[in-house]
Amino acid sequence: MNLKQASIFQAFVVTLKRDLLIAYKRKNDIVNPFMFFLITSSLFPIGISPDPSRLGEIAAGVLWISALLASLLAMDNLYRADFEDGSLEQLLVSPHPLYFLVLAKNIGHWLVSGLPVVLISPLIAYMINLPQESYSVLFFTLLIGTPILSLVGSIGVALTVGLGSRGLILAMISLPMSVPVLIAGTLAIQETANGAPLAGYLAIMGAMLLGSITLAPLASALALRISVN
Amino acid sequence: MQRSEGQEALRVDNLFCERGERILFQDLALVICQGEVIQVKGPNGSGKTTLLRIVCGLHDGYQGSITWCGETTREHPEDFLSSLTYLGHHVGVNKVLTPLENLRWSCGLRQETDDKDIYSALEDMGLKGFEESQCFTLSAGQQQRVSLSRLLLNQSNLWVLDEPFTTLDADGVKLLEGLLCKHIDRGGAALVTTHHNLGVPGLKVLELT
Amino acid sequence: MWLWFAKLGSPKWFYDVSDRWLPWLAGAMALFMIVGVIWALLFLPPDYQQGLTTRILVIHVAVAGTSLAFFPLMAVAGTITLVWKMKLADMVAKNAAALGAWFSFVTLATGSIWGSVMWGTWWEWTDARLVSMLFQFFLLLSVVALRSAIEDTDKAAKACALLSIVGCINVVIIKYSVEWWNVLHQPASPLSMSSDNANGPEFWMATGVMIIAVYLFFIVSLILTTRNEILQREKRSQWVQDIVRAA
Amino acid sequence: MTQSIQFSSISEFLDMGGYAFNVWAVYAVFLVFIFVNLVFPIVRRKKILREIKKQSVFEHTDTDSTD
Repeated sequence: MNLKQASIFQAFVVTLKRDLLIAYKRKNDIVNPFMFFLITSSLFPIGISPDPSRLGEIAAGVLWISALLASLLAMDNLYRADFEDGSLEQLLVSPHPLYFLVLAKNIGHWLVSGLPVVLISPLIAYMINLPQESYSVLFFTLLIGTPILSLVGSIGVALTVGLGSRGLILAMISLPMSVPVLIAGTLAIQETANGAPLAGYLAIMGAMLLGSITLAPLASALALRISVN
Repeated sequence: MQRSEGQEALRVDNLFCERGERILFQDLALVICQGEVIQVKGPNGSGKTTLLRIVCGLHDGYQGSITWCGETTREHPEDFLSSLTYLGHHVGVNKVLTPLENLRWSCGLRQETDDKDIYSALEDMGLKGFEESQCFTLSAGQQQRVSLSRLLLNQSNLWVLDEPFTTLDADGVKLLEGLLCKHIDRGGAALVTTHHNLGVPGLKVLELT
Repeated sequence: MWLWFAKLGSPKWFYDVSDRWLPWLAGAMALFMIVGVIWALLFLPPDYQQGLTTRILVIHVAVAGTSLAFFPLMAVAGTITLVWKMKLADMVAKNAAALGAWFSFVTLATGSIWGSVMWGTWWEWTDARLVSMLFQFFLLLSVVALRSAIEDTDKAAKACALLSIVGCINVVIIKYSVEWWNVLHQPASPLSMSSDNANGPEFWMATGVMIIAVYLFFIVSLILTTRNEILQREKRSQWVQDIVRAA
Repeated sequence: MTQSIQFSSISEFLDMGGYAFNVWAVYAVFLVFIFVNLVFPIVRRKKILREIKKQSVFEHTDTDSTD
């Protein structure tokens, strides 16, 4: 056998493929956040009011908060199985920078748990009477915003992966951190409905996304090293 | 510890590590040369696993120096990690994936891996016919064998194995001993914790207390 | 082996130095505190708009100003913990998180008591400072929670150090985004706390004294808790044993 | 700038221009806050010293008995 070392890119692709394959085989990973999003957002009309105009007013917030909670719920799967079966150690002793491997895992996780939520959001938006002109804004802000939630949430998951009672701590760490994204996302929807241009909001969220792509996996990687220690 | 004829591969000097308020190691020194197996022995809680994890860079709460081929592993981990295969307590095998898919990932992280090689490695490890069944259907010993297949595929210089014999049957034990013998013949080095009496020529033992 | 202990940003050194400084700091704190409180309560003239409620603001502004120091402090301590593995930095950071949560809470409480007069409501989402302080409070609590969830001291130190650094960056981002959110939601309240500058020079002098007093209090309290932490973590060492025997 | 006491009687002082509850509540919260964060650490210190003393006495009797 003549061995050729894998490049960083190959390692990235192998890791991404593996995580997608696991999700595909477990099905739950894809279906659960999606169902959670569907159920939570359909509780709001029941809890608040079936009146379409009142629902329309809060629709943007309802969709964003449901997406945020769905993402939080899905986060727990990100490193736990790997931590328990020892795959995480294999990841850490690989010769590549952990940054790229963590990024691969985060992207895989978003494709599985975030993207379906984004894709189904227009349907829910229709059900809770989001104003017609806000559909595209909702879609695009969720498309940029949910990856940020995954990347930032990953830090909290990595910090708590070995803990027994991690659910509440994870929520305490991740939820305050998602405030800026929540603000940007819901403001974009409300303000464009009042006639503001969308581009500025997308630019701000894009900057947030770029910032979290560069910084968050670094923090996650360090957090994983700490947790495995 | 004596130096053997082989060239020095891994060197640990002045290792100090404490856990809680207890000192695990103090002034621990260890040299592994090419073509040498060192067995780490000691009672439970003596820090065997911690020592192995420190060597692999998984645990950084230590003082002292660890060098691989003359370079400290803390500052230059790339070379060291690409010549290391570490198999820990947990086998690192995902239960929903098949052995084939597991190895595609864990070996693909290190080198370009051919499916053909994986099939033959699994066959060598006595897992022919199980390549495509999900790992939760395999026994603990079989999962351990999946994990050990990495030794065949990675072709690393240094093997660090934490209790690799625990779940193996008599056949598996012989198989792994065979692998270790071949490995040192090729000039590889290995650091192994086990309570089992290793049937490997030129074995050295490090006793931890 | 002694080199190992010496490298840890020697807790003993801190203990000895703080021993000498503590009486002075505590004395200065008491002095400033008494002067500040008496000045605020007795001498501060009523504001033309806010009447005697400026007496609340003196306390509120002093505590709020100090509570902004916590995340930067913890982030610096966290960096020291992660890079230089200095145990002392973590002992400070551990107590800073809990004390910071206290400060944030008192800021929120005094702010909302003031608001109950000026806004007619105990909580006002249109005040960006209160809202971002609320999230700072949550984040500080999450650091405390993470610390108590991890048994291993070393691991807890590193995890909390990282969370403090991430949290510090986040608090800044949250602060700006909440302000932005606030501007666009057109604050309905006639009087936000940012109209503080309408207050006269006497107000700011009394507040200045109070800010110094509260900062001193923060330092004294942090030193006291850090010294406790040192005693606990170093209880095996000879010098702590000597202190115990002398006590 | 002249500084003078703003109140002519104790009851006026206690009344705080009609904001008695709010003003005194803030000072009460502040007082409790300071008290807790200064007194608790001091009390804890005594407890810690006692505990360490107890432990070290145990250890010393241990070594004495083995000698």
